[in-house]
Amino acid sequence: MNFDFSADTTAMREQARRFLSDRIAPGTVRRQAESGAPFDAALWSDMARMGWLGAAVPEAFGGAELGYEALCMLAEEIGRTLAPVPFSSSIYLGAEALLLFGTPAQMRRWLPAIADGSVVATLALAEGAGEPAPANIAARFAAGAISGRKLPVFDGGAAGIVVVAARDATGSIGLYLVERGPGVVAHALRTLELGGSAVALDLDGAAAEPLPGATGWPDVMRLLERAAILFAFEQVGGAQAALDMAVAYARERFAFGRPIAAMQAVKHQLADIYVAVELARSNAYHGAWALDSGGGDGAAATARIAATVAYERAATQNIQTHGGIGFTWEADCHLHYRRAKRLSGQIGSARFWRNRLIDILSARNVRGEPDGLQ
Amino acid sequence: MNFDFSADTTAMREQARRFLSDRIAPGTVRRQAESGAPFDAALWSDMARMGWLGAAVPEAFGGAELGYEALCMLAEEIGRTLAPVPFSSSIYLGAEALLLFGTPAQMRRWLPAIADGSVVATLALAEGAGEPAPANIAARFAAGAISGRKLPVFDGGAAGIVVVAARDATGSIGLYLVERGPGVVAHALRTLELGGSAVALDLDGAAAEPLPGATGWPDVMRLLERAAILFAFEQVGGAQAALDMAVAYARERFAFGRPIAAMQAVKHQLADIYVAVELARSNAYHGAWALDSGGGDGAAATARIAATVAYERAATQNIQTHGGIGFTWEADCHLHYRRAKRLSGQIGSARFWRNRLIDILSARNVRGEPDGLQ
Amino acid sequence: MDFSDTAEEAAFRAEARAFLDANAARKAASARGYRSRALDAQAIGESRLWQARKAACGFTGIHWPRRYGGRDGTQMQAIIFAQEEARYDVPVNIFNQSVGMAMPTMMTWGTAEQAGRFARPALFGEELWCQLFSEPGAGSDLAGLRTRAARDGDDWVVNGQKVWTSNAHFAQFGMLVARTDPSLPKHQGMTFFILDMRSPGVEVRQIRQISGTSNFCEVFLSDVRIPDHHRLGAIGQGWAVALTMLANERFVVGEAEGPGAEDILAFAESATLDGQPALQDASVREKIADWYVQEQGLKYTRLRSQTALSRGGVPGPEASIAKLVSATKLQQIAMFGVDLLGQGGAVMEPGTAPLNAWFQEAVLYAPGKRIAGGTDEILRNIIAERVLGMPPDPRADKGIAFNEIPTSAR
Amino acid sequence: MDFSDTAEEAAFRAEARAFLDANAARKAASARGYRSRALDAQAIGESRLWQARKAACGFTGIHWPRRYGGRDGTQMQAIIFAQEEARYDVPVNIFNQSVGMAMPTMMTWGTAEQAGRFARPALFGEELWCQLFSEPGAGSDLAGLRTRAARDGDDWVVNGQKVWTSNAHFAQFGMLVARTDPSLPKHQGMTFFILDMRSPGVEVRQIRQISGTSNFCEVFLSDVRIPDHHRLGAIGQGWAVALTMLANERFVVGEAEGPGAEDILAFAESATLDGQPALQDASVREKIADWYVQEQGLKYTRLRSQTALSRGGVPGPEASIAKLVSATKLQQIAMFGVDLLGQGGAVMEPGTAPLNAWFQEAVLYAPGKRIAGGTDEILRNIIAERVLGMPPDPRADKGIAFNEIPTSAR
Repeated sequence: MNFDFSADTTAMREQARRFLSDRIAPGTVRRQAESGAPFDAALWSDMARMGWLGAAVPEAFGGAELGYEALCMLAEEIGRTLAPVPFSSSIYLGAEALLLFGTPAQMRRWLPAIADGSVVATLALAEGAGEPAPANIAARFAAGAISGRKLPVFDGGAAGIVVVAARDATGSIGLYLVERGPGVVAHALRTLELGGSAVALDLDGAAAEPLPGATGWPDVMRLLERAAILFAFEQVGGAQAALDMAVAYARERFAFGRPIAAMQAVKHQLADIYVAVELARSNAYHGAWALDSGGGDGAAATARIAATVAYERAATQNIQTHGGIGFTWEADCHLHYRRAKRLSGQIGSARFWRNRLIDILSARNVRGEPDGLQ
Repeated sequence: MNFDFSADTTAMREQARRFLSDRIAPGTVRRQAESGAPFDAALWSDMARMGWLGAAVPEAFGGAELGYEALCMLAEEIGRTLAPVPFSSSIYLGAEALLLFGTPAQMRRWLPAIADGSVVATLALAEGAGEPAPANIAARFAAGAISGRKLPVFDGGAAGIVVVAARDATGSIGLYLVERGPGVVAHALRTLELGGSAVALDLDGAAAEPLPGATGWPDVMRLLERAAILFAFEQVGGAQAALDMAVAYARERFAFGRPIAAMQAVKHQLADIYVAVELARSNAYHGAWALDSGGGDGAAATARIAATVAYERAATQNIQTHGGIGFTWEADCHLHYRRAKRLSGQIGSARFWRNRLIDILSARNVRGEPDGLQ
Repeated sequence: MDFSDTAEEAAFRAEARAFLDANAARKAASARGYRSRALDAQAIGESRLWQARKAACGFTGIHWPRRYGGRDGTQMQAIIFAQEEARYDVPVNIFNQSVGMAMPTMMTWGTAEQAGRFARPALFGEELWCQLFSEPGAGSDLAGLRTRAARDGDDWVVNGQKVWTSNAHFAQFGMLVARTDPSLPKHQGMTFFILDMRSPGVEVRQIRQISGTSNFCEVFLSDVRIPDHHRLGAIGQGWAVALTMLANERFVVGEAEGPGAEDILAFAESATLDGQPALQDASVREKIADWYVQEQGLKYTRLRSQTALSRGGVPGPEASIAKLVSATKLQQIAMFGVDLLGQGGAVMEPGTAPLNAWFQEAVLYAPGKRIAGGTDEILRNIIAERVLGMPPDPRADKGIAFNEIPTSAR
Repeated sequence: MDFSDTAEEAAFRAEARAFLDANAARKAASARGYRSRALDAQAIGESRLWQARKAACGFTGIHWPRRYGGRDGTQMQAIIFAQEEARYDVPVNIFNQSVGMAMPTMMTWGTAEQAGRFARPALFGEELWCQLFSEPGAGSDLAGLRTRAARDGDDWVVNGQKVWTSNAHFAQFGMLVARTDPSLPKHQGMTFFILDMRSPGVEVRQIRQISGTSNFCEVFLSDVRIPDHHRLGAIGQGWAVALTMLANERFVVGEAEGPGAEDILAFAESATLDGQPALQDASVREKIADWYVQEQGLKYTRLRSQTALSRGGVPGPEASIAKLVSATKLQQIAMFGVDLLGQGGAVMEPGTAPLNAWFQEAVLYAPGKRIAGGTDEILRNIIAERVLGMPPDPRADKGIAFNEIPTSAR
């Protein structure tokens, strides 16, 4: 048994962490957001150069083919640093949709451009409030064109192509590729997150081609389940960073002649956060195994729930541990808090994934070890 | 505005507290339970002598007519001391059912006996698992007799008369008086509570007379709502006692050269319990006002939920604060823990009352101050 | 136990209502949703006018002595007026601290000249007061403050930095506590002053919060001169004066504002989950019921304490309970409101996010509510120590000279 | 990242399975519900026989050295055997402490004679060991123990009281830590001994727990004589020896047993709420999902740490996490199971209460799980200090003679 990342991935993690800590200092992310630019283009192209954007893309399509374990690790490191780039949109959602459902021609056309960073992709699933569900998809595809309103579309301001969920004439839900162009209008959208380029996307007869592999709602869920594991790693990375910030601050900050880290109230709250993060990390590891092996009934939902809860709690506690300074704009605590809340709802809230998990568990007719254990 | 108990009630509380603390020392309740006797008969008759059993019974029916405010106070003091007597069954449920729904003749026959302690009454509503609901009543009344199985019936081993919920030939649910006698078989029932005399009651053509005022399920709910407020006071009393025990122990118990009460982990947990108890007490006060005035939309559900949560939390925390000694039989911590859990389910769980509360709140078509505030 | 006014209370309530009806409009019933209330010049002007009107008619400083412009009324009357005023659409109140905290402290500790000079202008909204207590290194540990005041002839020369000061950028005066002898133990070397905010060397900067708004200021003090006749209380008595002011705070602070149980209930009635009204979801019901129960508990706790006050009691731990419970609940409700919106939860666009993005705005301002005015942790300590009689935390700073207390690991 | 055994692991697993198949029956699939397992003479006899059988075949003391009857195997092999054994219906294991804690400590600190004398009888189940550490005044603060051992010729004379000792009433030997010099600071004046439980002056009383069962004992020690050659480690080294034993505990303790997420899920599938399967209730679903997620998290945390162990790592904080999370979860699930039964929840009558009153029994034994073997609070301290590197609590008992440490407010 080996329930850990490979030596290769671990070595790559060290490089990635060094690279990101060189590039992202305290304040960097906030200033990037305040600049109004949709993302850090220089960082993005460096990531492309290192093969991160094509980590799970086969070499045949211009990828680095490092594998999903590597991609999970990168997601965690990006989550940790809040790197201001459209990684989740373009890679977990855009590239994954193409890999799962695209034709060879579509993959040849778009994956190299995603992997080299020249094109950003994203997913347009949501249409306002509501969990991912067929009932919440009104956008229509007919005669090569889509009409409808999609929001929020994260990184939509940066995206060159958008994978849009829509119904065809039979009512069946599919995924469609839409390029920026006529019939596509993006309205910038203020969100809880600081920065990024979320938009409301008005599609009015926008040219669209089907991703033919996606033949109904279960395929959309397949995409979301795979993405959920990658999001979980990003959330775990963020949660760990928030916990680390809180611990470091508590050790430095003195009150009543002692570091506040010596106070049980602070110690016990952070111990609880540590436990939540550690359980989330372990569940994410199981998710990584499932992503690679295709196994693991409920692994995605489990990883996603644990990570959502852990990140929200860690980010919230980090502010509280910082006290007054914690709720100021200049302290970076709120960046994690905002990101945590944005990630909570994207691709469905914890409530949505809990429901899915219970459905999966109660549908198991043969109980046993669903995770590949001997 | 006067949102406090009257001076009379406050004076009576002092007497009651003195009396009960003379009679109930640590260990008393546990030894009473271990003795196997259904209740402390001597204590019961002294309570009768002091007018407690007839506190809310009019003088015309042999009561002391002290009023509901006094009864609420007594419920709290009894909850505080875990007095091993069938007070809740006989008074909040038995006497209340007679007062609400009995004929003058029924009241003349039974209330004086309840008030002087010579007869214990109780309510037989539950039929095993399930919340209070018409669907959970299968017992049948026909031709002056009831058949069915009721459990748990608390204090059923001590009760001379039982108010039984059953359906008549039309399916309508009513309340019926059943005396111990032919067709009534009680099987002792082990429960979470230590002591008492809970039974399963097998009724096989047991002679029963209707309480004619109770003409359907809403009347049963009316009884439960009034009882819920009295139970809430009993729970608040218990919660306060558990909190007091925990605080006293924490101040006495030394570890690492200091009382454990000086440790933030202990302080903050008990502060949270204090807050829960205080909010429950305030909600119970509002319940007392509603009990007297008939007002207060949702007051019973609110008081009951707060009290259930507070007592369970306080009793659980009390064991935890005591550490090792806390989970031994000889320490009295478990008496509160057991009582709290028994009271949680009787007359419906917190879940049941939360649902009722939301129903009440969402049915309010005119929002406003439902509590009599100016 | 009843909710009726006594005859005297009823008479006062009628008087208050008459005043309010004559001078303000009732709130609209449907006022649900986020309202950003920027404290711009206009809002401040309206607030001053309303304060002056109330002062002229005897509806502020209700329990102040008459000689300072007050009514010599009761705490209960003050409560009744606040209850009634809350039903009207009146300007934002920026004089709470002046009237409820600063001036009562002045009346307790100040000379007759001081109180005589400052009370009326404060009451009539002519002079606004702020509180210069917290510092970057002294928040929860307020007595750890390091702002120095050194005697120089008839003046004191003050250097240091204060923070978390509400209204400092438009206040005329500040209640300032500073350290005058760092060689004494922590609580002994402080002295209290009245600071004219227009003095040279006073620099005020607004602090931007997570939510983007700026309710607080930093105040930098560089060689600021305060004449000795603006000292409040004796030299070295600063901590006692500060405690008086903090004790009065308990009359002033309330629950954290924001979406409450009734609001999320109304929202859940209209919102949809899996094609059903969200209010039919058992988990939604459970949470809303618990928040409602907490709110009712706070409300009746307040009424119990008002009853005690009306009988001459002193404020108990209710303010600590109210702040602890309401701030946590606010954050929970806000987070939950966002969760109910699923994939749309993150959207803050006013036209798109329900209730003018109330839940999202509250998500952003709730963390501050759990910190400002006493963190959750400090409130729990207060409850454990003052109510439950549990021992104080072990102190590393006890009985040693202030300037020998450790302040960093280095 | 994969779950497959290495070739060596697979070979060992096959060997273990062959042994188990030959000597025990597989567990029934449907084993859900409360089983009271009294430790009577028969159960103890069966436990001894099974221990002897495992010892004879090399499936206990797997990572012990061969010279003491062990296999010289790996931690991973011990884990694999435990995984496999858990699938079989084998007697209750009372030798965990003997084999996993007492003897490894003996091998670390004892003389060759001591280990040679005691290891094999322990391994073969001939001699059972118990741990005499906690005292009425020394639980979480174990180093506060006051049992005295005074030198008298070649013996030590021991007086005091131990508590929370599992199996003391049928153990042959105990690992005892006692204070030999109370004038030294707390951690310095202790010495460790091997106690023959049949010595005159040893009195064992069982402690009745809330649940009515008695898993622990009190042990009263009155002028008990221990020969000096039964001292383990040097005089004054007792705390270091005790820490070794406690470190080994991390290999031994597991999660709190009782109804888990899968159990409450199965129950909620069959139980009814308001006429619907309880599992359709959103609040029920939410809670069960969260418990399931916690359990999965614990499981994969264990696998991560086993991976680290298999690479020669040392146990980390997993045991503290597992105990903290599982005991709390157990209590929540038990309480919730009772709540789901509504008015019938309090009933414990085996024929009437579902699953042989599993939830009710668990309500009664869960509080002990949150205390015994390290309270929730101690575990959080351990995590904060050892993992997160936060400072220890301020100590009132540091650097002063043990007999001058305050032990009561009087």
